[in-house]
Amino acid sequence: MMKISLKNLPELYSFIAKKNDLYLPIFKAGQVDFAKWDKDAIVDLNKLKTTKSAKDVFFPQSQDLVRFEVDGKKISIDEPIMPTNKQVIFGVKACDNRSFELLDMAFVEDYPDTFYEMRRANTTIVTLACAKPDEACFCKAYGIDAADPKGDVSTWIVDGYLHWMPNTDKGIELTTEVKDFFELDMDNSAVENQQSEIRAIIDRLPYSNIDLSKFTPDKLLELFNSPKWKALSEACLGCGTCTFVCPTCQCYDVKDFKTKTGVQRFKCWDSCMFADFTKCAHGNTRPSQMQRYRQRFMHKLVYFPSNHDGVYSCVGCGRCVQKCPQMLNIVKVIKTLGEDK
Amino acid sequence: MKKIGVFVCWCGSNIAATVDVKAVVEACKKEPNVVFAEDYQYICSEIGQNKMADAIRDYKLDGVVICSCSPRMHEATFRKTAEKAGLNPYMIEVANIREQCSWIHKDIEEGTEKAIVLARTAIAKVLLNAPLQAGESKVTKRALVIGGGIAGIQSALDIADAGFEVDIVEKKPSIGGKMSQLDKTFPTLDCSACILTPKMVDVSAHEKINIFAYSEVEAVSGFVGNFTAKIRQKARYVDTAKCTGCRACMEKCPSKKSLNEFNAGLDTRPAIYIPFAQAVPNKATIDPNACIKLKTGKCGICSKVCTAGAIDYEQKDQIIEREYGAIVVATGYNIINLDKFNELGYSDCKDVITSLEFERLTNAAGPTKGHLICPSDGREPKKIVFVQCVGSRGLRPCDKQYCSKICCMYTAKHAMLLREKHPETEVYVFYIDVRTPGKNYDEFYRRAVEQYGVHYIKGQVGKVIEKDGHLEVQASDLLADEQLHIDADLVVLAAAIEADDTARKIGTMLTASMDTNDFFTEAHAKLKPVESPTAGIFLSGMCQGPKDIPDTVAQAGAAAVKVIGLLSKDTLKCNACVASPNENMCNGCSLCATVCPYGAITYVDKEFRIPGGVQVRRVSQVNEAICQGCGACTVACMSGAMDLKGFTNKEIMAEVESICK
Amino acid sequence: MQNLKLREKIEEMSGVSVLKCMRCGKCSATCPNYDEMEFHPHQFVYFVEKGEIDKLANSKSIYTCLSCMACVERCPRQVEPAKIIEAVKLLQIRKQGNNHLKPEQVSVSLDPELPAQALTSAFRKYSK
Amino acid sequence: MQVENKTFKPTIVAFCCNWCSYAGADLAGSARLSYPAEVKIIRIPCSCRLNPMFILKAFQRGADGVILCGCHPGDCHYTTGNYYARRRMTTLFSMLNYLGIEKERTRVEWVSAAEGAKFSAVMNDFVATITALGENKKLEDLRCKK
Amino acid sequence: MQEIMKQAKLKAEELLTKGVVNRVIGWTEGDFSYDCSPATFTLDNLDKFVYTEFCGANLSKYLIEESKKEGKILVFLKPCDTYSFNQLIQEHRIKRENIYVVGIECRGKVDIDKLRAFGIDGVLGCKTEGDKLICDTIYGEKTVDKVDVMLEKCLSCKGKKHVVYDELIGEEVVEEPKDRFGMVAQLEAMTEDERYKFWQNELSKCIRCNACRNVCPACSCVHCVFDNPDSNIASKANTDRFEEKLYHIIRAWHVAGRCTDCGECSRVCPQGIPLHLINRKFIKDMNEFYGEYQAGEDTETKAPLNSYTFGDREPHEFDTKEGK
Repeated sequence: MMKISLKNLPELYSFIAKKNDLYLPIFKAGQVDFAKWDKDAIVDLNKLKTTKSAKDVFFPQSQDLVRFEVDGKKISIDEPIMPTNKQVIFGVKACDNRSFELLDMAFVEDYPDTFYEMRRANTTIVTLACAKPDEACFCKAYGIDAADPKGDVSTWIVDGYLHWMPNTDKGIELTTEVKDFFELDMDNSAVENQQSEIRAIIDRLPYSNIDLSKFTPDKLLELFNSPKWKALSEACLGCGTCTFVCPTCQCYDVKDFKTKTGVQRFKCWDSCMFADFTKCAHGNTRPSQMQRYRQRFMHKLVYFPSNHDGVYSCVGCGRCVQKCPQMLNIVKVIKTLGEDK
Repeated sequence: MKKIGVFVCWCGSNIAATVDVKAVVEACKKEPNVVFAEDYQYICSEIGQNKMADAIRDYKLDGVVICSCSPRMHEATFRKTAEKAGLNPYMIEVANIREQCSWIHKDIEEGTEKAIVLARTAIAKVLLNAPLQAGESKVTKRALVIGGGIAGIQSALDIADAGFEVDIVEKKPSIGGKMSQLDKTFPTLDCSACILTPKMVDVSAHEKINIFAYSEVEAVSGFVGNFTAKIRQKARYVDTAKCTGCRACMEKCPSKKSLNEFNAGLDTRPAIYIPFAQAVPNKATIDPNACIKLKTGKCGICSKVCTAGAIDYEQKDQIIEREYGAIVVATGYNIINLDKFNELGYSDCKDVITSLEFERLTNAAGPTKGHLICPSDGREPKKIVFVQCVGSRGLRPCDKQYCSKICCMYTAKHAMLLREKHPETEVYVFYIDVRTPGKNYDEFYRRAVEQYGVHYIKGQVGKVIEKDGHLEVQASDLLADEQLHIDADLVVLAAAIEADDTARKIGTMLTASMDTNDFFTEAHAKLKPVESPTAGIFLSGMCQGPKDIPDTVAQAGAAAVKVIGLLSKDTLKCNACVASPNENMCNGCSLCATVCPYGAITYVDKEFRIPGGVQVRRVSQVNEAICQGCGACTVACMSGAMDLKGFTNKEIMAEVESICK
Repeated sequence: MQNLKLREKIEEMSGVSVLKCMRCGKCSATCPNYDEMEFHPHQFVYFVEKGEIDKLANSKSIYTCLSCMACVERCPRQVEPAKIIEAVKLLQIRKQGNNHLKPEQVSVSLDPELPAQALTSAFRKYSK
Repeated sequence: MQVENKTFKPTIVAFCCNWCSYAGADLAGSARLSYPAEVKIIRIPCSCRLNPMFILKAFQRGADGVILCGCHPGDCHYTTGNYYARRRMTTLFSMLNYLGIEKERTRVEWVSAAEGAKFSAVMNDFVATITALGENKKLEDLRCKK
Repeated sequence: MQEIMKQAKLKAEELLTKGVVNRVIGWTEGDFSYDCSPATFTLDNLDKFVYTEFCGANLSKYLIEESKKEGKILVFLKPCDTYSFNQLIQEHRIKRENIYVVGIECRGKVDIDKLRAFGIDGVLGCKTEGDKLICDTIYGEKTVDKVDVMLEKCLSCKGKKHVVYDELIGEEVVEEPKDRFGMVAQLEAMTEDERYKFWQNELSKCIRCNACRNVCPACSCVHCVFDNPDSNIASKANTDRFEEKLYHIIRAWHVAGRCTDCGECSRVCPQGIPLHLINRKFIKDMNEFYGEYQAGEDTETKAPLNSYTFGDREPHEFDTKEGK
């Protein structure tokens, strides 16, 4: 293990940014979100949860695909610009780090998304342990250890130092490049102490032990037809807040924008909560907000696990718990539907 | 795929001199959807039109763009041609490459480049154009005339003579208006009553004319061909069916102190009255503000003397609702209040009078039986001063900015008549300009000067003060460059005229536009002088602006012809470019209706199928016969449910995109 | 003797437009000191319009105006002759650098009904 | 900067009401009162037809200035259209300026059918103002740049 | 607050029992004090009804759908919510005859995000004592002044008067209306470029979740232009920074003169964009240009943009403090 004094971090950032696009939790107009670092950026590693998750780095909110150029009656196609830059994302928490694995299931397995795949391959993930989990965290319910985040590199901030430990080949490669900034750290006790502190807090958290046992593929119809959905969803505004802050939501829409000289085709995040989600010629597949609400949570808790060996499409980050305008969230769904009644 | 044809006009050298028309044609050919493009010297010519019709047929065109002069010039021509060739006329777009391109740019390159952009923009629009069909609405064959003065009488008679029903609404107890108060009329000096009263009798006898006297229009709704008016018939407290007009009640009425409006307040009348001898209808009316019975419950003398039993103290206002196809506004005028002109002493000196009062003082049926006397003490005036332009042509708040038009002539008339009847009187007329355009008008004025010896003095009166029973008039004589001090017996002020005070209310009711002076605005100052911009509303007489009797009668006749033209149609073709709501998106919020100047938008509750059932929603509907297509509603509409045919959001945005390419 | 530059100057100083005048003569008809003036209010307006300002400036009329503002009050066209007279007078005073009229020279045959305020304001302009 | 401005040809979208200003523009043409070719006119029935979305669309597409011309207040063919347009544009322009958009980029002028000279003068002035102001950078859509 | 909540619950129970209404819309309890949600109640679940300092949500918009249903519904409206209610009545969006309005006392609501920004993390529950808010957190008990963590909309409260109700619960506290336009005026005083930078910074955070639109009682279109491909301005993401501005300008424009300044847009924005500053600019301008107007104060007065006077100011007469 190695360590670096927190005050030396800007130099480290600067060095990494020379060869990579460096993404960090950056403070901007009151909010902290992962963004590309530059020397004027205000980095906030203490922020437990960025407003949006870290998925932007691989799956940005909008991604240009092809561009058609129309000249009179002639049409030509411009090849898309591929994301070939090397990237480092720094400060990812355990929950977000797990979300990448879930996104891989959608974007890499079966039908790869080249943009995603390329970004994923080009990126080294530096994770950071959560020193101060909060009341909405329930990563433990999904077996995630916030104290040992296991990215390409794992880090911990203890007593003014960032402790650094590579886990993978990519991590070792990055470590080799930056090793001059670090001092060797032979004593693991500081990190271990913090880890046990974190685990102790997490054990106390109210949502850490929510019961997911009811959400199994064989209960699909029972859950789907539950009368409780109506009351659960009645306050839902149909906005996309939960979806857009969620690290595992992966739906997107493909749209065309008419440029001056042709058409720019792009894909952008979509939300199953939106009234026009998957709208086709005949109308909406899910015309009521209750149906849309049910879809989101059924997908996360039943459909996705059915297709992916029982893995839930939720990492317990708690963003939706804290950000829903009307305070609806997945935990309320799990608790209400999970009740024996 | 839509097939578009483009024509580029040379307009001789008008366009071809600064726009390379061949280059425009070539550029248009490259545009998607364009299957045909050609240039020609004059597309508006018969040959040009034939070429266009041929191309529409040969190439089975879905839309045509013509790059030529302003659409205000030939759009109608091109549309007609398109229609003849079997293409919906609204599938035509005109790119204005003359007025807005070739005529203002000198550089060929610049002109050509802009012409191509304009052509491309028109192509972009025509691609989105939809064929439009103008709707039709039926016409109610009855006209409403608001105002029963000479203007209203003339319009009503002309319309009725053509065989259409006419209702006249007059707020006073009798029709006749201002003209009935006049003594003689210029320039022929016939007696006003002698020429007016036969017309009033004609009106009352005409089987197609219905008079609502002592009535006011309360509300008007609807649109051209289909107006509905609410008329309030005020309580006369006299059953007009029974009243014989014998005037016995007037004699016996104990309350005789009311100012007589007909004599310009120079004498008094009883509380129950018939305003003048030839009144139509010749029926009594009780003035509720003066009647003792109505005010205190005691009296009832008129009821006792009325042998016909016509008096009815319990009578109430009645509201009558009638439908009309056209409305003639003939609300007339008043003279302005002279309280603000204290330098001329009107409020302080009894012997300073207005011209209208002078008319009554010289009229044989007036308060003095036509004997001209000073109102203060009854002496015969020896020296009389007329002042013109009082309150006209000024910029102060109390002034009217316009020329009242009739004062020069009636002042000459007054002066002339005075000198004729009383050659011993000295008559001075103070003028700024003497304006006498009109047949035999200047001759008339010259006669006053040359034959009758009226002293016309170029200058104005500065002040009038009463001194020892006389009026001291201080004035300037600009040509002699001296200040005059005239010791006069009577001063007559030619007060400015103004629109009647009810005009604004009626204008608002009719949504007919008015100018800042409350005169009704004509649809076009030169080419549509008797129509209001609001379809189906016509203007007659002074309500449109100052004018004398011949002009009024001429305009009244013209308005009548327009009404007849309208009423003789069974149906009307509506504007095709009207607002149209998409009810699937309509919120029913009423914002569009609040900005509609025509009241064209109404709401209905409508059933819509939604997943799992039926929902009732309030949605807007546009009456295409009323909508004039301004588009105010389209911007007030949040959801974009309201759009304007012919100028849709998409079409305009396509134009924007094309220009900014 | 047209002097349009001077006319502009007068218009600027007085803040009125002489072209608004419709030549009704109401100013002169109103003027209480008409007989004492060589040029009368309407002529001030007219001569300024023609640019013949020297004529006015050299006349004693600029001092005989009482500044009673009757013409201003009565003018239907907002030409306000008294302001023009005042402007011509100021032009002249500025040119001369001082007043050439002594208080005693001021006409004594004033209208007895003239408000004292007008008289005082007239004296204030003439002396000092 | 100077050199840049010389070559900079702004794109100007002028919305003209059919009854007054479009006719005024025609009159400017008939009287050969020139104004820069950068001005392109879109005919709308009335100034009240102008939806703020059209203005934003124009800026998105790369317009450097947008001007609305309508009948003088009181002269609207539809009696009240320009009164609504006036309120709408006043508040909208104030908002655009509040968001930092140069207030010179948007303008409303009342041009009657008789005011060909005014139309030409207004357009000359507007183009000069926009040329001096330079390219519209604050409300551009980069996807519309080539 | 406890007392008001008890009264409200009793009132709901009474009206439900009497059959005056067949359901109630209010707020239901969550797991932590701050996470109460709007919900409908019958006698079966009325025990979950709460009314606390976290009930900031404006319930009037739900009535668009609720009032179409069978039977009468009881709604609890805070003073500021009643303006939205009136505005919806004026626009014929809700059926008044199907609604029983109980005006409920409000002394300002708390913003959980402000609490967190104050450094109070892991909030498990809160209670008020006087002016203080006492928070039980996983890191121990913490106390703050309530005024420091109130919602923006409460810090600039229009007043505690209900403009419409069938019945009132609690008091209508009389207090001075607070200055709502201070920040707008500060922005106006900046230069164009400073303002541009400010808004660029704020609006670039927008993730286009549509929460501001969907929560807004004035944004009640059956089909929003931004969801309608035919509108030519529809889009799902702020693919270009132009889109951010387009979205927020048009959104504010569409509610201009109809926005009651209920503050919900700013409350729900997950990115903390001060959206009220855009809406309030329109309100401030219209007040200054066309006379004071408060949307929703009554159900008749025409909004400034839907009326006019002959002598209105010209478009470029608006006051920009800054010279160029």
